Amino acid sequence: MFRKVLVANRGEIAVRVIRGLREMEIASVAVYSDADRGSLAVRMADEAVYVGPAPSTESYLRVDRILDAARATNAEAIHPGYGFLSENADFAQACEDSGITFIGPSADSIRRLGSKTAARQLARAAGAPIVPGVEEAVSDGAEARRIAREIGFPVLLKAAAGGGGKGMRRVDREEDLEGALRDASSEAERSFKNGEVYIEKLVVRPRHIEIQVLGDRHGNLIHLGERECSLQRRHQKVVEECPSPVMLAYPELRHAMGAAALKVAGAAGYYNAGTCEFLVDEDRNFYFLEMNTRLQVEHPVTELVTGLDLVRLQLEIAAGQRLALRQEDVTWRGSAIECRIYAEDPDRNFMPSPGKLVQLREPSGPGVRLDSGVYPGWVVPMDYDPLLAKLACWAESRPAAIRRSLRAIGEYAIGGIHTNLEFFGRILADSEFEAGRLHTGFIDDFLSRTAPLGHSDDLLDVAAIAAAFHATQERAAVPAVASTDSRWRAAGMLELLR
Amino acid sequence: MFRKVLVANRGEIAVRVIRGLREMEIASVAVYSDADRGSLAVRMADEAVYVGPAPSTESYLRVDRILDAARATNAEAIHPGYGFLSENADFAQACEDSGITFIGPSADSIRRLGSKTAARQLARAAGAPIVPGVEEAVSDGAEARRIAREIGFPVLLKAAAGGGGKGMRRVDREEDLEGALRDASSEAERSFKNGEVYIEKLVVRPRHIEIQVLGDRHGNLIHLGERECSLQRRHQKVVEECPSPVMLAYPELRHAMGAAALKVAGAAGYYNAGTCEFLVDEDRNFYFLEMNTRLQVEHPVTELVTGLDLVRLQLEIAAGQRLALRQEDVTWRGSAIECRIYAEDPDRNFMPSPGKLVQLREPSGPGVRLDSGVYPGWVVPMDYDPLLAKLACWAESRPAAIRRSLRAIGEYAIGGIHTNLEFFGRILADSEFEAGRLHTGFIDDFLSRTAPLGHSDDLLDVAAIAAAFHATQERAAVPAVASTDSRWRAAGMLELLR
Amino acid sequence: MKRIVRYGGRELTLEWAVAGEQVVAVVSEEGAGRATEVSVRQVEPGVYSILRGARSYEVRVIERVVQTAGRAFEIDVIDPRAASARRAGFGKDGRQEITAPMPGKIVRVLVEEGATVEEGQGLVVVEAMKMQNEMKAPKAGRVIALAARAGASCTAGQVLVTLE
Amino acid sequence: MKRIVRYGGRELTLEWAVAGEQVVAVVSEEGAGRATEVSVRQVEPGVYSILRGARSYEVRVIERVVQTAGRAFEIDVIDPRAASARRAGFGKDGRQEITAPMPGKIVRVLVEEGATVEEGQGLVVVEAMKMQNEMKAPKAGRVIALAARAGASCTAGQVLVTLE
Repeated sequence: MFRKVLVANRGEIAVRVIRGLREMEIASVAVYSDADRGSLAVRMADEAVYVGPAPSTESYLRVDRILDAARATNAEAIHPGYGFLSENADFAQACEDSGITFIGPSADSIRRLGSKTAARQLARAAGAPIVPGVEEAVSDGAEARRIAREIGFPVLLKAAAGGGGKGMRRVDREEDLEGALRDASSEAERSFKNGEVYIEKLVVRPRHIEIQVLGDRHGNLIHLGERECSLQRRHQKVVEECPSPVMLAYPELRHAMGAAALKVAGAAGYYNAGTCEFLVDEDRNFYFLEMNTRLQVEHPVTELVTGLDLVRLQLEIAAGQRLALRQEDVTWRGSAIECRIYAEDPDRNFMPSPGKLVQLREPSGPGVRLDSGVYPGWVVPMDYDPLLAKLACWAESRPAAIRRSLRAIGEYAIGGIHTNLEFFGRILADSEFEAGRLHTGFIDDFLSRTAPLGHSDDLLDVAAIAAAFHATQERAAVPAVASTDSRWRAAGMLELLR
Repeated sequence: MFRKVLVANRGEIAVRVIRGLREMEIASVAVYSDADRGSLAVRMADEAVYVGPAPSTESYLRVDRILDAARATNAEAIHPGYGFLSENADFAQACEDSGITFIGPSADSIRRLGSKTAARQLARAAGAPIVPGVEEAVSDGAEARRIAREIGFPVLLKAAAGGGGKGMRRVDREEDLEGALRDASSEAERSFKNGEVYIEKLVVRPRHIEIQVLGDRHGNLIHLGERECSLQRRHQKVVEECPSPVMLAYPELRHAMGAAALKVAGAAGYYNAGTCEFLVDEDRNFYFLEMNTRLQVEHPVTELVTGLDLVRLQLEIAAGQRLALRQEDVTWRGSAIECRIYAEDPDRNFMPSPGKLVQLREPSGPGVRLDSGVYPGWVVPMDYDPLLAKLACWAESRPAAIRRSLRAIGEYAIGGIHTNLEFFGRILADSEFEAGRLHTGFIDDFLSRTAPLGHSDDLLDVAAIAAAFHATQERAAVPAVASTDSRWRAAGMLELLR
Repeated sequence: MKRIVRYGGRELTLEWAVAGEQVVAVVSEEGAGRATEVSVRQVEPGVYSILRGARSYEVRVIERVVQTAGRAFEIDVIDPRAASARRAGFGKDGRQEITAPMPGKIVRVLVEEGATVEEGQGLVVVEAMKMQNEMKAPKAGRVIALAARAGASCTAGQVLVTLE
Repeated sequence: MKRIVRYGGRELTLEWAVAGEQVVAVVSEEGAGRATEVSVRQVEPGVYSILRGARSYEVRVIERVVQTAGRAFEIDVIDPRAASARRAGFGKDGRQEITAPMPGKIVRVLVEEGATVEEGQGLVVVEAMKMQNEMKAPKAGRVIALAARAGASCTAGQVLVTLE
């Protein structure tokens, strides 16, 4: 096994990997930009190396500086996390070329799966169903119009090299096509240094369900079941769960989709942890969308339900070990739900809300797992994605996991910036959600059919008293220690004031 | 199911129960003494009622005030937690008499099991093996001497009504007997309002292993396997785990001890969650010690490994529901270890260390469960037991659970008072512990055969620089934001100083 | 102690007396007043444990934002003597200011000063945390001031474009 | 900046210069000095992230207690100008003071003033957090002062009994 590993990432996933390394008694090396000198990852890692200014193009996306940092610290391998360089084939190649193990699939697998268009061709050839659409990247508006007319609106524009909804646009009317194409392409260019965009048919009210696969370098390949990720906003996942409610009703679907995922992974000669994303329509037909060739943001729900440690498995695979696990060893116990806590303002169209995290109280206790990248006083930079933490709750059943999540959200307090915490409180209490009637349009529907939480005057009074008290605190000091009788003393004054 | 439940306890267990209630959508009522007005339990509960001054005899042990609080808030049931009134048969009776459900066994079961002497008679009659000794409470020194001579030194003095090592004394020499008897009896009187003490043979190098049982009010009774609690100091448990290392080697022992536990519980007409404690000698003979007729402090390790929620099961049982669970449904997955974080100073013979908790950073992430009763700024009162929190870590195997615990302990920081955190870091890294060679004298052995962690001058320099920096901070301010180039600027000065 | 409290459109007058940590307060709104007694304990900086009868509330206050029971209130507390000062508001003339919704970077400016724009036409694209947001014209009009330059960073609320 | 740092029996002299968050320090002990360069960032009150080369340390300071890498150091930082003042120590005469090891309650006093005691004889029983601790005589002698009363509470370090 490796003695030292560099983590080429930041935020909660860097912390997750550092924790995994420590549990394997492997030394960890963090990298940091100017914005992250005081980050939790830097605080927790055994070593930390500066890699440049805040913009990721000058730091976390700089292959040369990451490799220099690995050489300078004698790291034997690099864990890329997700995003940044994690799906960059050239980076994977550069690592191998400089004798550093890339903790991921082969550069070749990444190339064959990295572009969605190529991936869909591969999937179709391997016998996995795909969404009707066109697999060649489109450049000019004229071609786009022709294709869109062919498959019919609504259509979806997607960055060929993309992920996480970046460079993605839904287009309902032909007149919007050109502008959307321009935006998507430039966003894709900016995010992935690849402006290629393609067009596909939009499946109506689909579920987004993905299959976690795991393969070693000796050709052993298994799947760890599904994650339902239908709750999305701007094509960004917000809530993920395992099992999927639809699989609870139709267990055989897990095996059918698992088999399809293994076909794709097998055809790509895949090893490491990877994820095949599918759309599932209301008749439970499923269509392969793409394969993410790295650890998935939402991997904790799979870990909670299967009892496996994906980061450790990644490291064992990268070190050349054989999978000890066979498909029949994989079991699913209970139900897990993950909420992605973002620095954004639900009351202002989910605008990003970077800034100083003045107060923080994190939930804990039975069944609660928090993967957080922040701490009280941390200044959330505006340079990176707004994910602060992932709250993943496990319980024996889906209803219990929902109530546990609500309990944990109630304990969770973040002050100083806006977050979507309260929004999760509303979503998870929703009867449609509890019924498991999920689809990728769920959140937009939810926002249109529900109103923000109301409140009683009693609650307002309490809030007002606290605010007034806080404002005048210096003068009307609150005693640090309770005075026993004060509890009864004030009674009289009540009369006085009436 | 109940609509509102009062929690007649404080600290981490009050928080644990309040969390469980919230997850069942049951309103929670906390009670608090003067020392606990600002406690986490009061902050988290839906309601909170004052029950008196800090000393527990004037608050948490006051049956009348607890019942008044329940009536005043229309609570339908009372969860007693552990300690305080949890094993007080009269309290259980008083609850039922005032039409409030006691979330525990019947007053009759408590009476039959509450006194260890009675419990051992019951166990023997039921066919469970017990430790050689005398079952009548001894009062005067003469009688004690006679009995001790009979069964031979070393002997153990135990409070008949006791628990948690209170009123317990090991006596190796006859001349110490009288003094020990006096202390044990007065401590028992103080702790349990019952000075009865009895004498038993001391089993040499025993393991302390207990079996979790669960019974409903309809005669269904199952066991949830064992917890090994051999790591104790002053008869106070410090580390608990499930499975026991000895059961990993001899699985059949779990079933043999489980069967014995069910005999005892069955003979007592037991319902609710309960725990039968056994001593296990080096030949794996086991002896019933006592039955704890309430939720056990260390219940989290059982919850982590079985995937069950003991608090919820207690509530369902108290509400009269039938156990849906059959013995064959109970499965054990992976391994869990709990560390009890105490406010005590390992460098000064584990003296209690109450006071203000100035800094707090709690661990989280994969496999980490923290049941904490504290928060930053909380003043740990000197009036109650020193348990701050329970750190329970789960992993696929015992070695992985140990390394995960060490990782979590490394993340855990408590400042302002002394704790045994660092001590756990040493214990869990110990090769004897890893080998699972545990017995109730393990910690004393460990302390005598190991030395505190040393440190390099490098580490001292870093500590010294931080201390000096902190002391002079006002003047030499540390910039809140990094200055990019400063990283290179200071190089020259190094020369200057050489 | 007496303070005026503004929340949403509402204005409450708060009068209270303190004994130990017991607070007796009268909240009056449009003449009608309700008396209430609570126990207030500051448990952490800006965090208050409030007991009203048996009911337990945890309330977090950071500047104007008050969080409790899963809700967030934006509350202004005003000393009666200074009350008048805070009455200011934006006088609505024909002008329309388009402000940055968040701190971030201006990635693209789609109009020029003096240009006339349609309602809904894109004006400026701001990016923060990898999220692009296109500021659209709320109404048709003419760009009379353009404070946005591509590549420049902006603060939340900064005026980028003024329409007339 | 210059400070004297005392830890255990050791005395270090610390001299350092600051540039941004870079700190260049010379630690000298008994003449021998070692130079070191670190980056210091205060991340939370009393919590410092220190990088020495690539090595990352998290250091927590509360008064005299410094925690890092799972170890706790008790360190005194002294301004050279005030150094002499801190040199005080306890002159050991025949007397022996028995002090309370922790804040708590005195539950039992086992001796009287003027009584002569054996080595190891119980003097006072102190209880805190439900834990009883019997203070024993470290040597044989006579009780010349008894400050302990049963039922009274005591602070850590408070003198309970003086032997001679």
